[in-house]
Amino acid sequence: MTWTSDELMTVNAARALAGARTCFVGIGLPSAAANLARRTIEPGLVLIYESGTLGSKPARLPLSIGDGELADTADAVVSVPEIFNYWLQAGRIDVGFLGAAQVDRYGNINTTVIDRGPGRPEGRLPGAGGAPEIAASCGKVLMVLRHSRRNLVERLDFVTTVGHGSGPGDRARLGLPGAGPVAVITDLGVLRPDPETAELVLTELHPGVTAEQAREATGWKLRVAPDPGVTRPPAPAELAALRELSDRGAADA
Amino acid sequence: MTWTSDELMTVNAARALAGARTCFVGIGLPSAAANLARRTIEPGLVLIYESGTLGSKPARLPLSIGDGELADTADAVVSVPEIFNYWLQAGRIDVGFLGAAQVDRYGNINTTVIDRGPGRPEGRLPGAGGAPEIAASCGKVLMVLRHSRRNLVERLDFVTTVGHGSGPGDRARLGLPGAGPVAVITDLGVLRPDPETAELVLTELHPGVTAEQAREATGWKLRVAPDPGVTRPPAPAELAALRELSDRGAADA
Amino acid sequence: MAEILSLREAVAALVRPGDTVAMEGFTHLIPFAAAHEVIRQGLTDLTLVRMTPDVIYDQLIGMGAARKLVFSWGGNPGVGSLHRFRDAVENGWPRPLELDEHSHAGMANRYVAGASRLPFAVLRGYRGSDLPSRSDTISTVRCPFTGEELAAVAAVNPDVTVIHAQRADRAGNVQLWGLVGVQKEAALAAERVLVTVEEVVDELDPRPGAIVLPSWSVHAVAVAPDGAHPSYTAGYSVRDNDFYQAWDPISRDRDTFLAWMRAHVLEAA
Amino acid sequence: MAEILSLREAVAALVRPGDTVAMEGFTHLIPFAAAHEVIRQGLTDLTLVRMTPDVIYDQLIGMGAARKLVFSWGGNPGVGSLHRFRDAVENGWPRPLELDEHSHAGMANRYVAGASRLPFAVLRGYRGSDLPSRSDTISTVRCPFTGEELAAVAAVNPDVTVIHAQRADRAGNVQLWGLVGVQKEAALAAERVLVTVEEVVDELDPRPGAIVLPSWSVHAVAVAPDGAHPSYTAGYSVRDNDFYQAWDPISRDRDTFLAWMRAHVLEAA
Repeated sequence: MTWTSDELMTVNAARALAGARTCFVGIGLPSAAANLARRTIEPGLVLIYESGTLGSKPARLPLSIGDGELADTADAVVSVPEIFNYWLQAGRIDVGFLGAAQVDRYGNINTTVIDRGPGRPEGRLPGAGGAPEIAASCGKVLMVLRHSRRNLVERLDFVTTVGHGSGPGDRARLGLPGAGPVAVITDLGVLRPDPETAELVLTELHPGVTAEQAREATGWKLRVAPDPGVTRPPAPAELAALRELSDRGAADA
Repeated sequence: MTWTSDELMTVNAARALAGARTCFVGIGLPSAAANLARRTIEPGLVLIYESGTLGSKPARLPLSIGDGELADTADAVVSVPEIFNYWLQAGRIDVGFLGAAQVDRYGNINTTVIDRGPGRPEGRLPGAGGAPEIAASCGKVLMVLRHSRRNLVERLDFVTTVGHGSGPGDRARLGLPGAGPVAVITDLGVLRPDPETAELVLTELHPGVTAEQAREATGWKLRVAPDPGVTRPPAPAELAALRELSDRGAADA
Repeated sequence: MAEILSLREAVAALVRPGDTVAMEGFTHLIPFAAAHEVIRQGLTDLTLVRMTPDVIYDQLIGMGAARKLVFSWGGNPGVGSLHRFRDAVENGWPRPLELDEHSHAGMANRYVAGASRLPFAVLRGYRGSDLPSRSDTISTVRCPFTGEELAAVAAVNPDVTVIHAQRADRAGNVQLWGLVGVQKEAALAAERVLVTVEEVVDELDPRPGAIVLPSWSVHAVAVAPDGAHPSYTAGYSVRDNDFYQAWDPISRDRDTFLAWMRAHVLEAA
Repeated sequence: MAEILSLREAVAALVRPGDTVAMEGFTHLIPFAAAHEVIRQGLTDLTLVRMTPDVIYDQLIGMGAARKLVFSWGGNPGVGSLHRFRDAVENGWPRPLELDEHSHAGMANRYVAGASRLPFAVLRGYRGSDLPSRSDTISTVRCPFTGEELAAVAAVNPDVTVIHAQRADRAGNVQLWGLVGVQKEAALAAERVLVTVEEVVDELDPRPGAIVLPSWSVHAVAVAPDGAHPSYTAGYSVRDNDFYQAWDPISRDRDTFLAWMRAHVLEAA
């Protein structure tokens, strides 16, 4: 069986949800991963979308966080203020799963503007959405994004969402209750914060990927764990479940 | 046709709702008056109860503000925080209709504690309930209570709810958006604030009641308007509607 | 995830002496059966929180279970006084009762802050009232945009919240409808949540006006049919207004009250 | 009380040049038909408020109706960029667009404060983010009980809020269900409220998950069948995900965009 690098990424992102009970799901890659986890490693996983659904069980991948199926299959639908105040801010949610445009070595995120150099206007990104408070309040944060120097940068042009700030102790100083980013899953491997420095370190590579490739695709001087693991290849059941989800989504879109 | 003094009071309290579109209804005498108004002078009157009902249309007088019929007949049922924050505090409600244990000459209300003299413990009243914010935020306030020196007092033992404070300008100074009490309907007549001093003045007497009786039954030196009006006797339709409401309530209770 | 337990087990597991306990239900869905179990288990030194203490807290107070009451309106709705509450406050019988007293708007917002895990809530309230002079949980804040001074109320976060609902499914998801009062906020403000239900069903088919508390926000569900009586459960029962009126003479006298509680609560179950 | 008007009359009566306008609907129930009527009536200099500008504001911005945007996430959900929004921000075409940018939690709470007629709301948000440096409507307050510093966001009170709902009755009571988003708050925060509906019915039979806005909280109701397309109306239509994907190439080029708007909006209706 063969697979794409995006499939590798999504399968590993889903695996990262093992043991989670509740997940606040960003749209796009995180939604694919969380839905796959519910079909494979964590069938009881409660999916929470910022559109106000608690316990969505969609049969296909939603295009937007407000697709009707998310509401129709939910245990409860609440208002948007309620989802942010009573459920997210209150610290009830185990994992926040985010995508990102720019991430720095401390897992901070920019989804606001890109500096395109002197004399040129800033490039506009979509904005914050739910991310600042998801990353603040969930028990921990997972991120999934494609590995490139554009995405993993030396310095953010704008801090939309705090990961580990400028290092250990920053979250506590800022009063951010959750543990912050614990893993960044890319199409090349997995980065995790060093427990001492909070800097993202390459701890695992996907099968067939080299540490050199990962270093090349990272905007900062990427540290690699002494003996980086190799992620398990996608199991046939994982791939089948992912393709079924995606096909349904695609057929519908 | 004959009537009781309580019936006189309630019929006149209902009449005071002429022209109102929405009424935040206290339980007991105010609820009887507001329900009677909806059956007589103001059929479109929207009744709002602090239990969270907007547009209740009960067929009988509810014993409590949470009787099931208030919800079953409402246009909308909302949570208790919502009724206070989005509907009352937001200033959407024309009239707040309150009962009271103690009222002073400026229409301030005590429903908290009674001073029973030195060496004796305070007498306990039920407490504030919704009254402080109802009196603050509704467009205007009506009160209905039985006329006695115990109820209409020289000095409150405790200010639970502000009417006109210590006189003109006090509401503005305190930042109370509504106009405050515009009439106190009792079983002897009607008191209204003097536009100059905000002091409650007897402006109307019920048929057969004398100004002397009202003065006797008031704890402060009651001023009487130069030529106090006499309220219209209850019309047969008013009495019939009131008795039907009460009978249904009584039969059910 | 909610465990489905007997009422006795649920109270034993979730309520501890000295706890701050909110039993909510605004006239509707008042969890009387659970309160009676709390009395039978002899739990005491409780701080009781409830917007409207109602007969349910009159009973707990009269039995000496409470050391403090946090509330906003303490009458027998449509009937008159709560005599056990008054006796405790005025005469310290059977023990003194400390009070923290608010308006409804203030209490509702204290629960909202609690459910949101914020330390306080803001409202335009208490202006000119003497209430703030008697409470440590009412203060002020100034709007950083307009300069307006507003009331601040401290969040309430009970150790346990107890509510009654129409039903739960076997996974412990809870559904309630009708007047939903402040129950969602009270439940989400608490460390532990106990829900008594009329019944456990296979599936919670959607109902107009219903709210659902997911199983993972609830700690125990116990079946207690008619568990809100003399309050009521929309769709299952009507408010027993006769009982509320009968409570007035029962509760007026200490011995009559104690005899009634012995016969109907302590020796029942 | 809500008047039942044609969409043309309703927009003419309630929306004025220079107004602050919120058209809400979180992915579901987005009031596209009303936005198109706003464009046809040539209303301009608007301050547009919306958590997710979505294609609806991409169209208004591209047609030059807006001078300012207040928002929290400006993408085409699941597809990519909003090209007209980007072109306005990056290149000032067809006119410069001022921004006031928040997180979703902040925007949701700004509406809550607006609906409550409080000047601000409190949340635990924006900590460590650069967002407050670009906004006058984000500040801090200190809890008077615990000393904790929290974020404060200014209330948003639109001149007009426009929402789409499933239906209204003849008295103008409005009923909506499914994802209810922030519509109640947006409506109650506004001076004037316009609701487009799929249909007017004799009676609003209760529906699971439905909220009702009483007639006296709404100013005009206009019938606009499929008025949320390409968004959707639960019970009446499904989201036109194909359209959202097709919007990407349509909106990428200024002339293609203008031609599309001419054909489908200006010359339609």
